[in-house]
Amino acid sequence: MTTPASKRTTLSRAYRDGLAEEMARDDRIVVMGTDLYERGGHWAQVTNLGPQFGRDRVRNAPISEAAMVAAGVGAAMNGLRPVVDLNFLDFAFGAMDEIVNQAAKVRYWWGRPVPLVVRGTTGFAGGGAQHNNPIESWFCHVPGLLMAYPSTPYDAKGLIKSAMRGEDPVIFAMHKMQTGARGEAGGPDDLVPFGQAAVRRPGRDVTVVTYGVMAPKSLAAAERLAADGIEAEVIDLRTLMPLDLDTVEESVRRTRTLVVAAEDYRHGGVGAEIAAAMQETLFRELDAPVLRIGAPFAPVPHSPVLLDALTPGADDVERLAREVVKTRQ
Amino acid sequence: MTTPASKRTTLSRAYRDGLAEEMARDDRIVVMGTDLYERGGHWAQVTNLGPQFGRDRVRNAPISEAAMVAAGVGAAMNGLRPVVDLNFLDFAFGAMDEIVNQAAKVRYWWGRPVPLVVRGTTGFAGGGAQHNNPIESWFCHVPGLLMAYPSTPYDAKGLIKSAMRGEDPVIFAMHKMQTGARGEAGGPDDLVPFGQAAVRRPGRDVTVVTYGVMAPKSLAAAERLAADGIEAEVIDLRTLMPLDLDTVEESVRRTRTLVVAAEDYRHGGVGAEIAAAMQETLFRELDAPVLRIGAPFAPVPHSPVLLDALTPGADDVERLAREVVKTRQ
Amino acid sequence: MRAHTIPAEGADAGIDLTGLDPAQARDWLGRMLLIREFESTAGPLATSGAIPGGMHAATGQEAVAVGVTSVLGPEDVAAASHRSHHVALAKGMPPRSVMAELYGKATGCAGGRGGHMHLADFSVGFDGSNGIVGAGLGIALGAAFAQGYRQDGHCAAGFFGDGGANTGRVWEFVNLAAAWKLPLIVVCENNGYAVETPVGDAMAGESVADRASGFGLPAVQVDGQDVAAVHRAAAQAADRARAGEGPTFIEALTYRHLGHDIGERGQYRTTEEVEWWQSNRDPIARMRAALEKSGDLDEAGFAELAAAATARVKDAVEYAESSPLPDPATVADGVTGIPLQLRGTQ
Amino acid sequence: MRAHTIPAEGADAGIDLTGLDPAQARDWLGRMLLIREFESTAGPLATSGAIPGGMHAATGQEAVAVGVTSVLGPEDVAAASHRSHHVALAKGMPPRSVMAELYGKATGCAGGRGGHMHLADFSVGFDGSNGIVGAGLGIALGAAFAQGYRQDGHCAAGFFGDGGANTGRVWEFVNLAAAWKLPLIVVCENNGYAVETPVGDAMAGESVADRASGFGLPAVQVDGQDVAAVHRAAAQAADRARAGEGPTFIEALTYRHLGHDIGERGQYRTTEEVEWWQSNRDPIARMRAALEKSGDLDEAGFAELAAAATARVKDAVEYAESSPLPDPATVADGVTGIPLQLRGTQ
Ligand SMILES: Cc1ncc(C[n+]2csc(CCOP(=O)(O)OP(=O)(O)O)c2C)c(N)n1
Ligand SMILES: Cc1ncc(C[n+]2csc(CCOP(=O)(O)OP(=O)(O)O)c2C)c(N)n1
Ligand SMILES: [Mg+2]
Ligand SMILES: [Mg+2]
Repeated sequence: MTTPASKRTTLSRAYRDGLAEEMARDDRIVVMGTDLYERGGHWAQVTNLGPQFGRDRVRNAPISEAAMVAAGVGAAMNGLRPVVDLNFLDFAFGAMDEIVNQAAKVRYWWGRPVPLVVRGTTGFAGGGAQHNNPIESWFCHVPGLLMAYPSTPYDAKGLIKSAMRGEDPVIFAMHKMQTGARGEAGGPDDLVPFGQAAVRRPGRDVTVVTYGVMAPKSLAAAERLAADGIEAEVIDLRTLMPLDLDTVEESVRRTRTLVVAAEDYRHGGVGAEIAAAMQETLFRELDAPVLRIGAPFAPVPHSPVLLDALTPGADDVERLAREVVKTRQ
Repeated sequence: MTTPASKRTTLSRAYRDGLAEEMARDDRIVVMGTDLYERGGHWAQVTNLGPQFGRDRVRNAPISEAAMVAAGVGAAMNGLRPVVDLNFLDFAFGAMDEIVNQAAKVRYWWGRPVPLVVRGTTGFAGGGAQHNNPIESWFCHVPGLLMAYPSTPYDAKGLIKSAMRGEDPVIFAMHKMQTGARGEAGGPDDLVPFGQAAVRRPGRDVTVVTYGVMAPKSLAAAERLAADGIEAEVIDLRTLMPLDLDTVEESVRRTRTLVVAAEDYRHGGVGAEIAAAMQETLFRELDAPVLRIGAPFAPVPHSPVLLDALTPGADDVERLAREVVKTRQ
Repeated sequence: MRAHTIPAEGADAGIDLTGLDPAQARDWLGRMLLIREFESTAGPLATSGAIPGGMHAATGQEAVAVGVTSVLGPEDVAAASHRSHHVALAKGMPPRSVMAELYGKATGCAGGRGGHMHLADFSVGFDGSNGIVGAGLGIALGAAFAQGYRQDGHCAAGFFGDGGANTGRVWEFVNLAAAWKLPLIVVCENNGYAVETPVGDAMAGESVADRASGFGLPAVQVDGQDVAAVHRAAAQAADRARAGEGPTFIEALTYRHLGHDIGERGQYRTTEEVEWWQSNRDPIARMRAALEKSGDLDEAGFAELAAAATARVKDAVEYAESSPLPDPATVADGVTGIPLQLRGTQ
Repeated sequence: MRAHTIPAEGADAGIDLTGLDPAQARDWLGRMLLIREFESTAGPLATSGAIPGGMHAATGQEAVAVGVTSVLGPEDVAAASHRSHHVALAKGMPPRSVMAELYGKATGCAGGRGGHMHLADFSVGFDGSNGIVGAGLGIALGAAFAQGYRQDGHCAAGFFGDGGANTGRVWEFVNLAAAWKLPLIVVCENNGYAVETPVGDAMAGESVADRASGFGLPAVQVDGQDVAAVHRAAAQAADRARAGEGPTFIEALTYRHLGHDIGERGQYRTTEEVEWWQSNRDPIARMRAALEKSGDLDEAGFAELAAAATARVKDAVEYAESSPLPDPATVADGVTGIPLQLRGTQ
């Protein structure tokens, strides 16, 4: 799939390159947010796009999330393709009406496309509870929104490119701890479609479905499991809406077991929907209950020892994968 | 459990009476929201409390949901027990940061109680997509919040009384179509604890777990099923956080089947967590997959024919209950 | 804030027609009559249940909508609030498509999905009513952003009420428009009440316009019951906008003749107050009187305008009533542009 | 909005001590020195990683915090922003508990759960820093609501920055406080920049205070580098508040000597500008000079204050470093007052 233009880069740089390529081919794309032009955003997600595209297209905004998103919605309804960059996805709390009651509903009422991207960095890291809220499941519960959560540079680039050519409002999440995640990125024509999960590693014994920062952690767990002869199939969802359950189902039909690995709170996360849907569809095929990995239910603490205790890791994936495999035997 | 003071009333009136009793015994309780004093709120939820308790305790507020909730949080941290009445729960979108990043986190950081109630009427009805967002699952995904969703006058009264004596921020939801729901209410000492589901109807064949407006619909379905000799056990959760899975588990151990009936979108609702948790706990005990009733994934439409098509009904409960019972046979 | 009550006795109710084209002025009167007739017809239909759900009538506020939209073309945009039939119709939406939407019919502007708070017609530049207080201004802000970005010489008008002037989002929108000099006309329809709350109970300060001026844009207060005055203020604002000079804030002092919503029976204002506004500051009666005084309209001419309004609304009702309902099977269609691959029909 | 740059040459940097008790003035100087020393010590510790996560130093803004809190007692409340070490310390929080919190230790004011943006100590009336721009003012609003309800004669001060003046929530809070005449002191620390965005790029209009006055409360601009001037403005505001006359808005013109956060290397302001403020408007140097000029402080007296500050901060670091880490097993404890009955530990 990768063209000759592929090169090793980081997730945030790949996102930026994808956005830059799209901006170059489509001048309806504008980016707005605080501290984008000079600083390149708080996560180096638009480094140098300011000088490259000018102040009209890379707009520093006042701290006013509701205004940015509203402006994005209205502009998207009127021929532009705006990217509202919130820096932290948490700041969407200040624009929730604009996202849920405006962006998401316009097409349903009037058939008018709202090609708007709201990008935010998210996931557990330092910075305390207000800057680390896991809210991807919220957006997946709002009809009218799409939700991307790439875990590799290739997907970050390919998904932002698809988002910029699509017609729907997209929440675009990138994990803090993956800002510098390295890997190949695709070329100008390597789009990643929404709603198509990637099988990162084939395996016959247990399916692990995951996304975001838990994707590499799940792969690490799979390596350790392989050392003991347990072959885990690791599926990276890449987008949470649409949610590619067909790929998951196909895999579970073979492995007859499923572990869902998310960093989000275990209680009520996207993993709950996946588990609920798979036990419905594959009740007779499952050899063990669908198990879920997710964080304990608490605000995200500052102290690194507490943060570590909250954050799911490769160990957890390994442990639950062993548990389902054992249940089966 | 009901004292001699019990009487037939409506859900909104029972809520009001519960609040009034608590206001009479505790002058730290204040209520604020738009159009409360004279109008009694948009859902008759505080009718006459204005004249009864005066303008200081029943405050008409400017349309500024963030300010109301922020004032509620700060006041709750400083000795009051405020009720912020949003009229429509949807208006919480304008106060989401204040709910999630402020109210929910204060105790975790500093051990400071935040005895705040944010009340809103919710659920599908006329009024269009912006006034009918099902968002109870959002609040259940935020550590630090409690969530009440009574379906009877007795519970509305008993739960608001518990909320007013508790220490935690509570989202208090009442369904539009149940505003006038009739039934008995308890007396001044009939508190309903959070986290304790009610078995509304015993049954041996299938467990139906539900809440809000789907509780009476599930009971109606149970009557129809009983006519065919299928005895459904109907459990009303009453609060969604805490979520009383013990009562559900105990029931499912007997019936060996479970249907979750919610009005909320089927995709990603509270039902997903219940299904996921129960298949984990009762994998070997279940005779059929846990099935879920919920709305199709679309904004809430205006036209009554569309609204009907979106809204789950007793028929749906009946159909899925029959399906699980048949699967077992 | 000053209560929104009866102006000093003897305040002049005359409308200054200087510089106006009589044909244009008559057209405005016709539009105001159309709105009045629409609300007078739809209201009882909503009360009787023929129109499902309630509605917010704009009766009394016609001049604000007609005056502001009088300076806008179809490529200029307007977006409005929960009380928006007047803006929708003034901006050029066909009464048929509005009425059919209220009825929840497939031929409504949103196919019956929206209802009275979710009207829109992009072909005439009406970007939507809005059920969320203040939110319509945000949509107009975005339209103005797109227009400013393209430098296409168009502009956008966003409407909200006095109650909206207490929401944070409105001031974020105003701030962004001013900071970025967007071609936006910010229109606050101050009708004195938000539901049952008088403006003075909810806001401190001099006036909404005064509050706005602190955000660095010109802010004026106009008599919202004088369509010519509203037109002049809007014309200045549109000129500024089209010239790239940025947004303008217009606070239009107006009054709703009817309740907040159909069926309201509040006691929050006196019958005298309502009657005073109806008798002394009715925007239609005033404009009619001015045109008759200037000799630009006679009884027959007025009757013709009124009859046209009546006919169009009658036609709209017939159209709506005879239109098909939407197909229930479509309820979850068209939520997004790509399929969502969801499982479980129910 | 006027850019936040160097005042006209020759503007007087002298501080007017009229009416001040010298002991009190020296106390303020001591507090400012404590804050300065705290930031100067903690900053490098954050850079080196001893303190995990970053921090926002308030170096240069000491006079705003000390001046405002100088009129507050322990039952009066303050709540602040992401940049709040100065307010926390000025309000009376022990440096130990602040430093230990930065270190993420169990002895920190939030047991290590909060971090530098989530400091609080209810025993001294500090109701919290806040990571969300503008949100601290909301907490103070609520405290003022409670105080006003009880009519207990106390008041609350809420701090936010110039960047916060663009958020809707700030104006909702101001509006509610003004409409309800709450005993609130609204303090905008205008340090000229929000991260790298100059105030003039983000806001149109005259000044933040001018903007505020449209909300119907007295609004003043003060020299935020002059602790006495801040004190006088705050004293007036507190008097108004305690007398039940409602809120006051104070825009304090100040400057942060360091970057937005530790480790920042932005190019958004010139070295000259930074140096000018450091050399000409340093709140500590100015107060020292004024007290020396008035004869209320000599070199030894200053050295004593400085040494006390140094000693307290040193002690705080030692305390923090020797304190235990929180127990990881407690990570999900105390989220709510009642048990949540959740399933699945992991
Ligand atoms: C954010 C939000 N809060 C509350 C409401 C409920 N509500 C609908 S209209 C209204 C009053 C609006 O008053 P105003 O802005 O003056 O407009 P008017 O009704 O007078 O035209 C309220 C409180 C809402 N729709 N949106
Ligand atoms: C609602 C929200 N949006 C954005 C941010 C990210 N952010 C943190 S501090 C800051 C700048 C704040 O500037 P100002 O209010 O002037 O305070 P200062 O840093 O100058 O003290 C920004 C944008 C945030 N914390 N909260
Ligand atoms: Mg109004
Ligand atoms: Mg600043």
